[in-house]
Amino acid sequence: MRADQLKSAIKASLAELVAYSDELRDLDQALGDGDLGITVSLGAGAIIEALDELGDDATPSEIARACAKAFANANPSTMAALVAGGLLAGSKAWAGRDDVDVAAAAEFVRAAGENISQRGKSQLGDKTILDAILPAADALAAATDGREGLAAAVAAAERAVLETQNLQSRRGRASWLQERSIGLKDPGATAMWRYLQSWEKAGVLAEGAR
Amino acid sequence: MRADQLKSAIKASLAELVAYSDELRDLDQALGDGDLGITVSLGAGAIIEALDELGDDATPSEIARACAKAFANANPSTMAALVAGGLLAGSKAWAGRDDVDVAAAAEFVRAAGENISQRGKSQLGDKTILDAILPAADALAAATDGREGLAAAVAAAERAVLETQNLQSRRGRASWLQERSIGLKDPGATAMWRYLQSWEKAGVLAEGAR
Amino acid sequence: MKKIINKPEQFVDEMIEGILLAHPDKVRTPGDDRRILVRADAPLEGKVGIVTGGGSGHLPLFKGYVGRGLCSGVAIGNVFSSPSSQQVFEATKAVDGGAGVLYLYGNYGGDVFNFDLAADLAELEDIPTRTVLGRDDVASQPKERKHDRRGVAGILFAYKAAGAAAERGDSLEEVAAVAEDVVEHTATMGIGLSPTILPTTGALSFELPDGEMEIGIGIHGEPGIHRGPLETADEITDRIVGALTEDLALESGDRVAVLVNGMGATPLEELYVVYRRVHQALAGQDVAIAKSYVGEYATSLEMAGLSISLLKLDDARLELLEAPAQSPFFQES
Amino acid sequence: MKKIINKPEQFVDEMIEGILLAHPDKVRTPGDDRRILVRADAPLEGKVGIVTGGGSGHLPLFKGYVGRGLCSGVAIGNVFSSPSSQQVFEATKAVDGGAGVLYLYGNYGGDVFNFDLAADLAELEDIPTRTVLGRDDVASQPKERKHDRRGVAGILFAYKAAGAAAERGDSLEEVAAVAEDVVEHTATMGIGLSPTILPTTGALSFELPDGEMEIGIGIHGEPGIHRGPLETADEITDRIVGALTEDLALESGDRVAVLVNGMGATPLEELYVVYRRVHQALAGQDVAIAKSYVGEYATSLEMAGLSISLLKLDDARLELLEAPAQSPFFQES
Ligand SMILES: Nc1ncnc2c1ncn2[C@@H]1O[C@H](COP(=O)(O)OP(=O)(O)O)[C@@H](O)[C@H]1O
Ligand SMILES: Nc1ncnc2c1ncn2[C@@H]1O[C@H](COP(=O)(O)OP(=O)(O)O)[C@@H](O)[C@H]1O
Ligand SMILES: [Mg+2]
Ligand SMILES: [Mg+2]
Ligand SMILES: [Mg+2]
Ligand SMILES: [Mg+2]
Repeated sequence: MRADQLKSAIKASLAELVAYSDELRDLDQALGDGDLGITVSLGAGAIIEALDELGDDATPSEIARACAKAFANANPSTMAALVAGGLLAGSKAWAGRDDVDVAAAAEFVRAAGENISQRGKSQLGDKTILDAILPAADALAAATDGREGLAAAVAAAERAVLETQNLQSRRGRASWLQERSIGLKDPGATAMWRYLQSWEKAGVLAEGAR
Repeated sequence: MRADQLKSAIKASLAELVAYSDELRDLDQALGDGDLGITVSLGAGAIIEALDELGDDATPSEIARACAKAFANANPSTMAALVAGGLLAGSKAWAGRDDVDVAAAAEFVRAAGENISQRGKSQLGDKTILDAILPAADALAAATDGREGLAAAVAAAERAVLETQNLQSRRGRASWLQERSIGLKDPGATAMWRYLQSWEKAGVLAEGAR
Repeated sequence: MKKIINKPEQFVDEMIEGILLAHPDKVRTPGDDRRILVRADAPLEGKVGIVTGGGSGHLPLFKGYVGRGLCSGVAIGNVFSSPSSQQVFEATKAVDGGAGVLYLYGNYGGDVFNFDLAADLAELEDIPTRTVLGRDDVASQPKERKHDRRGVAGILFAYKAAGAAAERGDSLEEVAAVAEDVVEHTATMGIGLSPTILPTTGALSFELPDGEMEIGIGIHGEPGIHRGPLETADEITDRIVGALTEDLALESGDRVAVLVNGMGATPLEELYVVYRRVHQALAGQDVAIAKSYVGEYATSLEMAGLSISLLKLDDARLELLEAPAQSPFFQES
Repeated sequence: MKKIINKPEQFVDEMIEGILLAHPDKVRTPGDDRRILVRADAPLEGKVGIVTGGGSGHLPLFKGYVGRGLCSGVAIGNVFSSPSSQQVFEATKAVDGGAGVLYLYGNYGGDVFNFDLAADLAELEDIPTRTVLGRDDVASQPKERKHDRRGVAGILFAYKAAGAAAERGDSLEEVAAVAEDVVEHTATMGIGLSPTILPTTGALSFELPDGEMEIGIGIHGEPGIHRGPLETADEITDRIVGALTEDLALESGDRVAVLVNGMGATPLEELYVVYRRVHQALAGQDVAIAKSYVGEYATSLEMAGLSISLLKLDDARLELLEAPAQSPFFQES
């Protein structure tokens, strides 16, 4: 996928993502403060706007960096800062690239996950977005084809999200609920899952895309 | 009635008055802030205590002055200040007396009423304690015998109290209710009526007392 | 009853005890009665004393305004009840520095009768007194009956100005004139959104259906002039500022002091939202704000609501507002 | 929703506009973004800047502590939400006087991640930063996990001390050490009686049956350590003071600073009733109060409740607390 294709694909997928913002708001209302829906919808809008303003010659790394900046400022929050930091880390992993494939995507998601884990002092099983990111990175890494990789990542993230229902939140606002957090899906993890689904829905990966 | 008899009579009547404090509280709750019950019960107690401490040689005027002081400080409020001022005015009217009769009582009540009217900038019909005081003073003035005078004063005060139900409060906290004050008895006027009744109940006037 | 208290009957005394423990260098009780507080340095020889007082439940009113450049003493009643004449009289004696004492408090029956009785007692001891009543609540009476209006938050301006006048050595007549002049040029209107719970009885100070507001409400929950569905901050502010500017007959080019006062439960954030609109509304009439106060200056326990007060300024009034003052609850430097 | 506001989405910006209109001589916005406020005289050449920040809804926290002898700047988030890293970074640039910038704010995930990102941005522009987190809420974590505690009202002590250190010209390392030292010796516990209503959603910050209290509640309504029937002021105070003195390991002869802080709807009267008991309880352990604050210093909109904070004092800490300071919301002189 070339840089310009990447840009269109991100925009198309974010347009899909917005449809999930009510779900994310409700999940975050139950476990936190309910702003995740707004963070995601304002964040998506801000990224789309930023990408529109980006020159045609922007590299994949520059595109990711623009996404990071836009998302960080759209609706300041935990998710805004962690995801923005993750996108920045991913953009560094893409330095020098002109196009990206499923292996590059795996690299990107892994770098983002590691950055979030480090900044958030969070680990797999803490019931955070990380629980969806790391399995998705694994699934992408195991794939050779873009579509197949995406499908595997969506499936892995979905499993992870369902699994968070059995977990107690150990990070962020949700952790204040202690045992009462058990039984509910983690909003951040759900956001990651829904974002991967949005790529599928947008149908932006050409058949056989690597 | 000699000074020592007056002292006992006041104490006995105040002991009766306390039984009305719940009624007064409820009336003041409806039209004001509900503290009149406390003002009357604490005030009665304070007067009884003050009279107990008063020397046996106290004149009627000194007795009235002691009542004023005790009532003023027991539970500070409109009623405490107005009644205390009225009692002081009454005590002045009794200056030089060694004993009191129904004419003296009329004089006392009239002086008290005038003082309250002046201090309170209130007039007959403003739906205040004055509405009961002035008719009671008139009734006492028209009588030649203590018991008869008291009975007439009680009856006059009762009529006045019932009449206040048709009036709108023009003074004090109750006036804030404006038209909504119509239909309710004035608490202060009721207190005056109940106090006169307490003299009857205590049975402190000897047959044929002047 | 969502109150952090002990026995309701002890509420006022325990609160005063807390104030005395927290500010021993600033206020003291002159005698045995804790219901009387005076400036730690009272009496000030040769200076006019200022005694205020009223019911509890309005902190920082009244006791909060005892200090340098403010009142000299206060007599403290039970919640929403007047102090006794004896207490006012004791405060009077404790602050009299030989130049007489001004009684400056809000126009409420119980307070008036007790202060008047105290004035009689003071006269017997040759302490001259003058009385000026805060009566700034424009919703409590129409302009024709201005003198019967209740006193609410706007008395802050009178405290500040009279206190400064007393501090600079004005005579009793002069201090009283300053207070009267400020009261004359002060107008306040409040809005209530939820009632106060009286600690002793647990009764509500007034009833208001959810989602309604009462404009013109008094500081004890006295009924106002308009009850209706809750409006926006801007609509409410425009209503109130409109009424106040009309009452004070403000004209283009005038200067005012503004007090946006929280009644208790309303967050400071909302007071600033309202202040912003007051500024805009006055600017629209070419009236300048030369001095502003935003915060809780006269409360009604946990009532939700606020009031806006305006003082029409001239140079003399502004100078007095800007003079230094210091109490545990109020500072100007 | 008993709120005097306009569009909920405009609430924070209108409030800031009000602050800027009311205090133009004390605070300003360095650029176009109203969510950043700095001291009117920032940057101070050669002096360490202090940037704080966090969600709105806590006035006077955080923006109220920007001023002389306090913080230099603040980045302001939505109600109970963090500011962005960009806003923190803008504040950093605006207050940097060449001696570096201390980030001093409460330990909440969203804030931490955004301030950390801002620190990265500052590093790119060669502005050295240090971070000290307020983490005084003893109910949020046991002593073994002290470093994960949330920050609440006790951050006032750290602002005051670090601000005084910066004002006297301490280096970044020194100012950070002062702040860390004060945080280390501060402990707070709160009690909540009624929730906050979030302006945007109308949702309650927590649920509490009538007549119940939650001891250890957080500043956004985070659950505490004990829920039960409402107790008396003295019982509540004894519980909290007991927990705090144990946490700080106070001993006979120690000195402390005390902050009795109202959360919003609780009347000032009740805070003084509680202060009185704090004084008694500490006196009973032979612990002296060398400095006290009673009032609203860190609120949670219209939540009913209060918190008590203790800072264990030594001469150095006390001196810094007593140094002059001035903001629109806080004065020490
Ligand atoms: N320390 C952390 N590390 C990783 N993810 C976290 C952490 N804390 C919170 N999260 C994620 O952030 C999500 C909530 O994001 P958001 O609503 O923006 O938080 P807030 O409103 O508290 O700022 C959670 O569902 C969780 O997935
Ligand atoms: N100006 C006045 N003149 C005469 N009587 C008055 C006046 N104002 C109030 N009262 C009387 O006082 C009564 C209420 O007394 P009280 O409960 O002590 O008042 P408050 O609680 O308002 O101080 C009223 O029922 C009325 O009879
Ligand atoms: Mg959230
Ligand atoms: Mg009454
Ligand atoms: Mg009363
Ligand atoms: Mg949030």
